[in-house]
Amino acid sequence: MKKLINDPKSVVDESVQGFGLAHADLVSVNPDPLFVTRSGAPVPGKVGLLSGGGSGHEPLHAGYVGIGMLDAAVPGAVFTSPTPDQILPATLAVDSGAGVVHIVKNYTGDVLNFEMAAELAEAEGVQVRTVLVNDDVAVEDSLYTAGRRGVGGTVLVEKIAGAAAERGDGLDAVTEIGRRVNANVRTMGVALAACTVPHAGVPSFELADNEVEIGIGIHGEPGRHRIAMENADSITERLLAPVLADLQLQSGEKVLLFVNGMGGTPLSELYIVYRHAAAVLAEAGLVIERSLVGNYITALEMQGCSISVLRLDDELTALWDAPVNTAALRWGI
Amino acid sequence: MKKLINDPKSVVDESVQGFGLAHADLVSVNPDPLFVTRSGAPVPGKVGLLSGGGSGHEPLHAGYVGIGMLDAAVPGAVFTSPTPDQILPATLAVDSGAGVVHIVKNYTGDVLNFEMAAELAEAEGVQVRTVLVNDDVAVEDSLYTAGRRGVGGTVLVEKIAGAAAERGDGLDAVTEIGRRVNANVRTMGVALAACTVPHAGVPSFELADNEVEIGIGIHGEPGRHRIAMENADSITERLLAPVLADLQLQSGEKVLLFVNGMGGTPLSELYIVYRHAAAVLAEAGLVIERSLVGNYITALEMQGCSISVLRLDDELTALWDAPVNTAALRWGI
Amino acid sequence: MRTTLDTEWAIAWLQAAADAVAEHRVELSELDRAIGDGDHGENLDRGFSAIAAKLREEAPATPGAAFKLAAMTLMSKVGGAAGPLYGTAFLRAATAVGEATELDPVLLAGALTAARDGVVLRGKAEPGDKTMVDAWTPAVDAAKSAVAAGADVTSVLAAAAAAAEAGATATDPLTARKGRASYLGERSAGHRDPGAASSALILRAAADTA
Amino acid sequence: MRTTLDTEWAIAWLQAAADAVAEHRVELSELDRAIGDGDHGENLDRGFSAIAAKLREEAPATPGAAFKLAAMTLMSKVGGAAGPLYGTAFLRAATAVGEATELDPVLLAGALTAARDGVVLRGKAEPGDKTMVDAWTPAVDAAKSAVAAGADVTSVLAAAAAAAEAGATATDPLTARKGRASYLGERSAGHRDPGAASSALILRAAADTA
Ligand SMILES: Nc1ncnc2c1ncn2[C@@H]1O[C@H](COP(=O)(O)OP(=O)(O)O)[C@@H](O)[C@H]1O
Ligand SMILES: Nc1ncnc2c1ncn2[C@@H]1O[C@H](COP(=O)(O)OP(=O)(O)O)[C@@H](O)[C@H]1O
Ligand SMILES: [Mg+2]
Ligand SMILES: [Mg+2]
Ligand SMILES: [Mg+2]
Ligand SMILES: [Mg+2]
Repeated sequence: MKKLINDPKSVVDESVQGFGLAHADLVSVNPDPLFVTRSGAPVPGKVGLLSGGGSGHEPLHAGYVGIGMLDAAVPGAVFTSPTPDQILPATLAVDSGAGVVHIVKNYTGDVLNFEMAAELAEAEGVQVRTVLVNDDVAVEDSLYTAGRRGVGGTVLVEKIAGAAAERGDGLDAVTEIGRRVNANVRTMGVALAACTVPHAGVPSFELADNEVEIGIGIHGEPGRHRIAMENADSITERLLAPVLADLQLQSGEKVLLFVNGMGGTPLSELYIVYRHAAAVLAEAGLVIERSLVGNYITALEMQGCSISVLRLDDELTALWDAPVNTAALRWGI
Repeated sequence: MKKLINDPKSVVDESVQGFGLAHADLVSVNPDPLFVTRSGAPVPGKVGLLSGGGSGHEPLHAGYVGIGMLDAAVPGAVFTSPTPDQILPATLAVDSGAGVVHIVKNYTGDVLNFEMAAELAEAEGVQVRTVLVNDDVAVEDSLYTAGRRGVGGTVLVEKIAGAAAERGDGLDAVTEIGRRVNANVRTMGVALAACTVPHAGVPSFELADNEVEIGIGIHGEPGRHRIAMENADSITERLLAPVLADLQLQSGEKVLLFVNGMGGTPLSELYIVYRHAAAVLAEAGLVIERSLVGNYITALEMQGCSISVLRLDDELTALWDAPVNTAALRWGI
Repeated sequence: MRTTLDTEWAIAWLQAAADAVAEHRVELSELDRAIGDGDHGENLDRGFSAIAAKLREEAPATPGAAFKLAAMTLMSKVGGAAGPLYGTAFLRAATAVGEATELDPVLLAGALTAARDGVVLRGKAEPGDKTMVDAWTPAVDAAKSAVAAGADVTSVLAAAAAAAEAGATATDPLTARKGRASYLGERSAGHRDPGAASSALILRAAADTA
Repeated sequence: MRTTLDTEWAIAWLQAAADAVAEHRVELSELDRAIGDGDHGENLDRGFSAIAAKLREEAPATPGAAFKLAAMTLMSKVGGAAGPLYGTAFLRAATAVGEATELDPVLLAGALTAARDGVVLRGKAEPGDKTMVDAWTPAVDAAKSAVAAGADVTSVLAAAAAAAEAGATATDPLTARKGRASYLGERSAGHRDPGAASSALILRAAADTA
């Protein structure tokens, strides 16, 4: 394992410190317990928006702290959810009295730790609502598993709920918008090569030279099944089919198409995937109103991508377009 | 080799097509000969800014086409400069009569092809100026080589010269600003693992498990020398030392610090490098006025990074801050 | 034949557990790498070594206080699924033993039962779901049977540890239905559940120090 | 003994060169991978296969027209350093032979000289810089000597091809001072220059078709 790190144990701390230094105009870093807040938080009268989870998915979540998106991000160890003693003070730090929405990706560890933190925050008088993100159609038997995982859709939930909070929506309204995004977005991913967790030192799984893993999550965990390598267009169709089937989109509906890189795949390849995904959606009579292509929710240096489709309505589109100023997503400001 | 591609021969065409589809609001793609122009180019009265080079460095250059940056990008085959029959029509397409500045990275292939295109454009009555970017301090004996290479500094030249053109500077003024940026920026890179050019199918070079290549370029070509793997802080110091020595910065000077990922290194590691680079600059009494961290000029999925330092003056800072709206760099709009 | 276990034992247990987790750190992460995300050993080691460090600084006055110290540390240091689950387990055990300074077999079995119930309450896993519950449930059953049969504290813990180990081994063929491993579906069969394995280690440490 | 070479030969040469480049594509890229960026074979193959395709559609009327077709195709398809260099070489050769329909030894050597001079003018490399100039310069010298010794066109080209091959081989120990390989400094020694190797292939194709 070769990585630009000093010590596997200090990866998250040092990386978040560097992030804080590079974006001192946007965020403050609380070193211990570790969390990141928007400069000037809490914003008086505004609902606080907080997310967090294991590290290794950068720019998620700290990269989305700023105007029009998150008020706080709570980074855990690599691929390990943060703990209540981080989540609680971060929640308190961004509560202006209007309450705080926790955006939680549906993994057992995240759910349990955020649940405990929410209970503790409520005990301290802060109103907390949770938006659980579970957009991963790779998980088929959600009854017999921990349920669908939160993956690419998380970025869209954070952007759109963030815009709702910024325009002054109340706690229930922001929660409703976040859940609406989650209900209308589906994602499916593929890995061509695994990533290596710093403290593990070896790749999370092994793929043969001619194999790809379909239905991968964002934690280096294996996916739905392995298949022999195919070309980009075929893989794109494999990823899109369950997404479209699950969303039950009708011809003429408007969507946001999000092709996300897992960290180690060149941008040029993501655009090759986008190209065919756009053709498939057009074929289905769908209108791509908005798009996003890039490394927005990653799994360290994993090679692969995910495709998310979000059904848009006019309100969601307007909230997507609303100004945002974060380290990783910025427009209109 | 596993890549999200359909055919090594169609990688660039399909990728640029996908790029055009995803960013139809910003750019137009001319399919044959292949080049990308800013929507609405040529902008009346404005100096045209054009860059190009081998593909595989995405988001460079097409990702920087838009308001406040490039008017045209001309992508060659992967790691191969574009040809005069692409560069010439792209130059004509973005000339409003105010002339066109070519931003050329100093590689023999790029220099020769742009030189020929410039001659042909002049013959058609378009005034062309060239800003040659050669910021790579890894090349020591520039007298006995093809000279220093254009690397990370290219992004800064394109942004700042782009802002100068956007505010209405004339051909000579834009050229001067571009050259001023180039004269004040130095870069040095490191690779931890090589990339694989699609049509080659095998990694561009081999590095042992405990080796890194210092002084790497952006084409998978080997660098200055190989050393045993070190931690992030040591590598950061190794990259910064020749940069600072060459720039001869004085305590109190203002700089822009740019930590660039080569494509396959997680963002978290880039921030670890940024953290220590900021400490080293602070130690030298330098003031980091602006920063940039991310994958802005890459070498496919190469693992590694480069560090660029740009000496700022008030005008360069103002031009850096000026609004920009491109696929890969956006603020103020 | 020891009739009760005291604070000294509680501290010794936690220290032995920390040693066992440190020793098996790589192995636990390897198990997690096969059907999860490869961090279980690292996560637990972060938590238990923090417990050991705290115990070098402060000496809890009762077994309950020791369990509470462990619970708070695990909750704040471990993260992931295991942090809240083990944290809740130790917190429930602390509540179960209250202010007692000496734990007799009944109190001990009660503490184990409370711990297991806490895990189930938090994680909602059922036996057979291929989780740490599959180590804890047989351990609790064995401890209760031992108590009913009049065993002393050492034998109660020995029975619990042996049952936990058997329970962990028995997760091998199971298909996971909770936690990260559940995403693998049938591909999770043929691997031991890491949380069940670590539970067995921790209960073995309890027996060894009794 | 052939006294002149005609348009048919020029076309045959270009087709044979295209075949040779296609056959040695991987090998040329391998050479470039060692001291450059690994695309030389791919670049040239893109250009020469486009020449071959064009020649299947249109038949140039003179050797000069064939060289000009090659020049324009190489410039527009190859890119990199080799595109403008080979493009300029063929363009200069085209100018040197003008409207001639038959090339005698003197005209032939003149075309080779003009081609080499074009490469030097564009690329500013000197002999010994480990570039294609190190194949072209001995080739031109050998061709001129052969002409001076009264050789026929076939022998002129045979001499040029043999000298180019020797020149290419002689680049092995050199340290590159131009092009991408120059960044390697002394590490470029011990490898053959890809452009010199491709130049030798192309000149060998000229001799083989004469
Ligand atoms: N719902 C649950 N109930 C009980 N135990 C669970 C549950 N989910 C996961 N576990 C246990 O947690 C272990 C994984 O812990 P760990 O690797 O530390 O967390 P994470 O899965 O978040 O990375 C599993 O092996 C399993 O024993
Ligand atoms: N300045 C120069 N003069 C003559 N030949 C050169 C020069 N620079 C490079 N070359 C030749 O070009 C070859 C490399 O071509 P190619 O790989 O196609 O281009 P690039 O280096 O742009 O990838 C080298 O092997 C060398 O022979
Ligand atoms: Mg985990
Ligand atoms: Mg090249
Ligand atoms: Mg785990
Ligand atoms: Mg090359």
